[in-house]
Amino acid sequence: MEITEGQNIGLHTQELTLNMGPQHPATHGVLRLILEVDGEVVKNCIPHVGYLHRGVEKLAEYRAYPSVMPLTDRLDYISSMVNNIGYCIAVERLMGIEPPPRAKYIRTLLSELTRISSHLLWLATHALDIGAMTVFLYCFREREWLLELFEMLIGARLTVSYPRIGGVRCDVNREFLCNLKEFIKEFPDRIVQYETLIDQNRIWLKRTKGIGVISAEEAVRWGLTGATLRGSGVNYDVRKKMPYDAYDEIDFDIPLGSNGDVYDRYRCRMEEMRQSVKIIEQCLDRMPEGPILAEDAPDLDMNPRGHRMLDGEFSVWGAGLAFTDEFVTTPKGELYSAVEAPKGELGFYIVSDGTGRPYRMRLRSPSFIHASAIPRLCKGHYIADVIAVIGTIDIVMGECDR
Amino acid sequence: MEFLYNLMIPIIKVAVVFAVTLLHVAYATYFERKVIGRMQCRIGPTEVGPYGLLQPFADMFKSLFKEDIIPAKADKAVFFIAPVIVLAPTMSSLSVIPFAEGFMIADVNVGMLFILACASLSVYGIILAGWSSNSKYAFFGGMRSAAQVISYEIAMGISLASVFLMAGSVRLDEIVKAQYEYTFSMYAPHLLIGFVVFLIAAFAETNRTPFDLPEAETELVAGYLTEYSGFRYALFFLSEYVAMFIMSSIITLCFLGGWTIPRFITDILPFLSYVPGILWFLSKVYFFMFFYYWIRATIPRYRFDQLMAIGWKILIPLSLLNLLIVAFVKRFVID
Amino acid sequence: MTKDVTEDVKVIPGTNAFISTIDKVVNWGRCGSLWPMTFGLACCAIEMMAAGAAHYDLDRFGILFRASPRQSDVIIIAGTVTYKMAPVIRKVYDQMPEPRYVIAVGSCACSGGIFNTYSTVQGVDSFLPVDVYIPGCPPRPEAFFEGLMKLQDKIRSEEFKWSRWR
Amino acid sequence: MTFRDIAYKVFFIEILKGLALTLKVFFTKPVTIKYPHERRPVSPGFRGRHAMVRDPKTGKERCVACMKCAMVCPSQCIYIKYTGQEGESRHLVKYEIEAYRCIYCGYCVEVCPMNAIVLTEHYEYASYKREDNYFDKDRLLQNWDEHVRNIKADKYFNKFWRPLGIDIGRLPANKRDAVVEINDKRSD
Repeated sequence: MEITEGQNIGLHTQELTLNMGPQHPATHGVLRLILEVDGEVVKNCIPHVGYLHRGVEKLAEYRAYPSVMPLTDRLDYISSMVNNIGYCIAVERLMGIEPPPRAKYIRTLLSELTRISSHLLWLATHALDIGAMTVFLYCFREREWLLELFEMLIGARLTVSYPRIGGVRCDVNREFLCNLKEFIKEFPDRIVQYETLIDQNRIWLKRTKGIGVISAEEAVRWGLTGATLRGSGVNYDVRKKMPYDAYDEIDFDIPLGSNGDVYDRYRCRMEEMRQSVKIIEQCLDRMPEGPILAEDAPDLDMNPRGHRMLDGEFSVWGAGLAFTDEFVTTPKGELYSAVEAPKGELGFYIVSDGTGRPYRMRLRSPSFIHASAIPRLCKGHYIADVIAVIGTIDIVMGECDR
Repeated sequence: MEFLYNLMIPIIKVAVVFAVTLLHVAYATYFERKVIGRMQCRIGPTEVGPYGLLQPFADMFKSLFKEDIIPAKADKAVFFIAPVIVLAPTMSSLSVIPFAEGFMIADVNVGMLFILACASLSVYGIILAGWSSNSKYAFFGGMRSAAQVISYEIAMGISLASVFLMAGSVRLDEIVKAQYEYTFSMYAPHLLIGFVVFLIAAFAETNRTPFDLPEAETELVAGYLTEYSGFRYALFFLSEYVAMFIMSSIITLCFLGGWTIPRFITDILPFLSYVPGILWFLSKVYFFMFFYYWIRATIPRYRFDQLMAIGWKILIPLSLLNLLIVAFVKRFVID
Repeated sequence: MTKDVTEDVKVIPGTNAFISTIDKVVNWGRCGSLWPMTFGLACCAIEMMAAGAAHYDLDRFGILFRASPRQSDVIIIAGTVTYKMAPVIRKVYDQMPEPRYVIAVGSCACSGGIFNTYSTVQGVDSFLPVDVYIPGCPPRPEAFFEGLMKLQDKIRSEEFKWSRWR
Repeated sequence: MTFRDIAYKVFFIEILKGLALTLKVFFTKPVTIKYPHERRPVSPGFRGRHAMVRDPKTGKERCVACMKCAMVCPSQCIYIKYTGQEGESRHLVKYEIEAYRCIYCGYCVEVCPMNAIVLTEHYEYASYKREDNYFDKDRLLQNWDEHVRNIKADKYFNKFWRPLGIDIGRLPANKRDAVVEINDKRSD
């Protein structure tokens, strides 16, 4: 994109500094961008993060392994199930627990359901930012259905805390499965509805094609993952490269883009939703019978052998004192384990000092890394394109700031 | 006595027109929320009054009794007067619109030009509102609006010029009467290009989706309205809906035959000719209002530079082409 | 015209009926068009969006989300408030015109919730006058509605809250 | 650019398709649930307001002050005080839950060996004051009574007391028989 320099024609112009966010309807929470604009063209962009920094990593150090899970719910609150699963897988690998096959299939199924719900929310807000307000409502219509499914399963709509270390909390019931089957039968038609509204629409194409272009090599260098990377044509998906749960037994494709612009990433995510439906169908067909929790899985109170009474008056703030040798401990060591969250590669790096609590938990959150690429993606574009760029990288501040 | 009569008739007309329009504006918001709600699988206002019918009044009372904030660094005088500058020309252009045969407040012989002039005046209010707020977002909104209205007014004027050419007059009632001679008693099929160009320009002129850039909520927070609160905000809101009403009226009058209905319909169903013309007029206007909402519910928003490109590179050449064709046909075919 | 009630207090007869009528009309208007601000912080904002979406439809109550604080009546604190964010929220609240209301949604906004850390404000009531607290993590959209209806009840019982700034 | 593309461009085909879809939806039934008048049924096991189970036999709470719930609670919102020395039975003095700090993860329900605490399906309890939803023991029991009043059946079962599919041998004795009789209690 050509930008005419003010100095070239002998006029003295000054760039305007525009503060976008943290309270701005299009910054998806509390992202703050400082834009330097020349007219409407963005010359420079500085993202400011940390408005939702809640100290999750620090909090995790004060909680037993199972009690960390509700914290991971609130990282990427749109796809809390995947965060839970990612955390559980990390702890299982640390403890050397192998979840039973049924639990694996249930987790795979729910990961994909979560992926659909996350992508629906992404599409809803992305389309709303670009101005198609009806897509927002249609997406939420289907998302509500999904949340109803989650509620049926676990009793919460958003922050599920469903998986457990070594399995899942409770089995899928028949009501859930019936509703799910109905959903996946209906859902591809609904995707067609969204596409009717925006896919070929000339305004949508004009707003998304050629915006926020990033080449494959550069995308890899920036550390982008997920659909944001695959839109540039890089075939990298944790589900294929480092299979976890039941993904290695399931047949699915990774949709790839070619231009690396907003439109390609949009197409990638739309196709991913279709692939998710395919994965869910396979999971439903192949789901084996059996237990849902591993034999050696620790209980919530990290106590496999019975309960140790505590003396006297008990103050909850000293809860950490309760963990002694009698409780389940983890082997010393450190571990990195990643899952393919809807936003990208979500990694958990856990250092264990041999007690019942993580010594250090570090998160590799895709949103944070994607947020750092915003200036690269929107430099030289218009203010309106900044909105499209924020939408396309699908940023969630809870995960970005942790 | 005759003096009194001459005085009373316009006053009654003004009262009727303003009552109708203000009620219309109140219910246009309700209608919009209902229509868009239904298009989005929901139902819109239902709880305030029966079927939500008192919703506009609740909004009105609320904004009347809200605190009126003037930002500390705003240009106070301009900030005060900007909503009036927007509203006054818009309301006064109502006076030349013929709602039915002979039913107009002021029978001026340059009716259409008066409306165009008023429409260009009210954009000053928007610019001033954006500038005086001393907020960057409001400033962007005002600038966008200025550029947008100015560039789309050209296309709009040229496409209307073809109507004037066909009708041989700029009096709105004569334009309607001239249309009645044609097959469908409207210009829309004959001046299709002009009609489409005018329709698109009308969307831009009233700052509606897909050209709602001056107040694009997800880009500029609320555009030029960002700093306005309470009653002053309501005035802007009011003028936006009046402007929509006026644009729909112009489309109805200039392209769809105003208060008349096609002659072949009255030939088949003769009793329809007893229906008062104002009903036909209003039903056509409301169809266009519906169309405004329908479009808003369906399509995304253009970017600023794309909007300007469409205005200058597509609409103006198209309207010029339309004018040329009409002039040619008028000169060599019709005459 | 005036009538002495005690030594200092004078009352104009009949005004009470007048004022209470105005109160009723104004409060009715405010209840019927509570415009919240489009202001999401964290998880609860997603449920707030769900409450505005087709299945629940806040528009039924005349509730429209406005992006600018100048045009909104109620600020919904939906999500975790950090010490970095708190001044921003306070500023946004200060920009709203009177009468303004605050709803704290969810555990984080009400009390800090699970995030009892160095960076999180333990309840927005430490710097904002909260009108209604909605529990839940996040609350269901229905609970959200119930909170809004509680706020409407509160507004309905307000007196004389229209004269101070006009 | 093919002929089809040009036709799409000139005649606004894709926009007309979109308009047709929105018009179609305009004439279909909206999905809205009119909340105060009609409610979507809450799934059994929804994690809502806390309650302490009132034992139908004794009319008191079941809690034995084992402290497990306070220990696993991720947001540390449960405050317990008890008397009783090592080796003898404990007596619960204080049991408080700060509902505004709770995150409704349901860990306390799952870990409780006595099925004493439960998250009911009740979710409408917004309040004007923060103190209103600071539940002490009596309030928690009262919550239970309120919850039970609306239940038609004789027995109450919360699905997190005994999660489906988990081997019954893993559970403490009380949790294996997870159903609570609620009929007796109604007489008082």
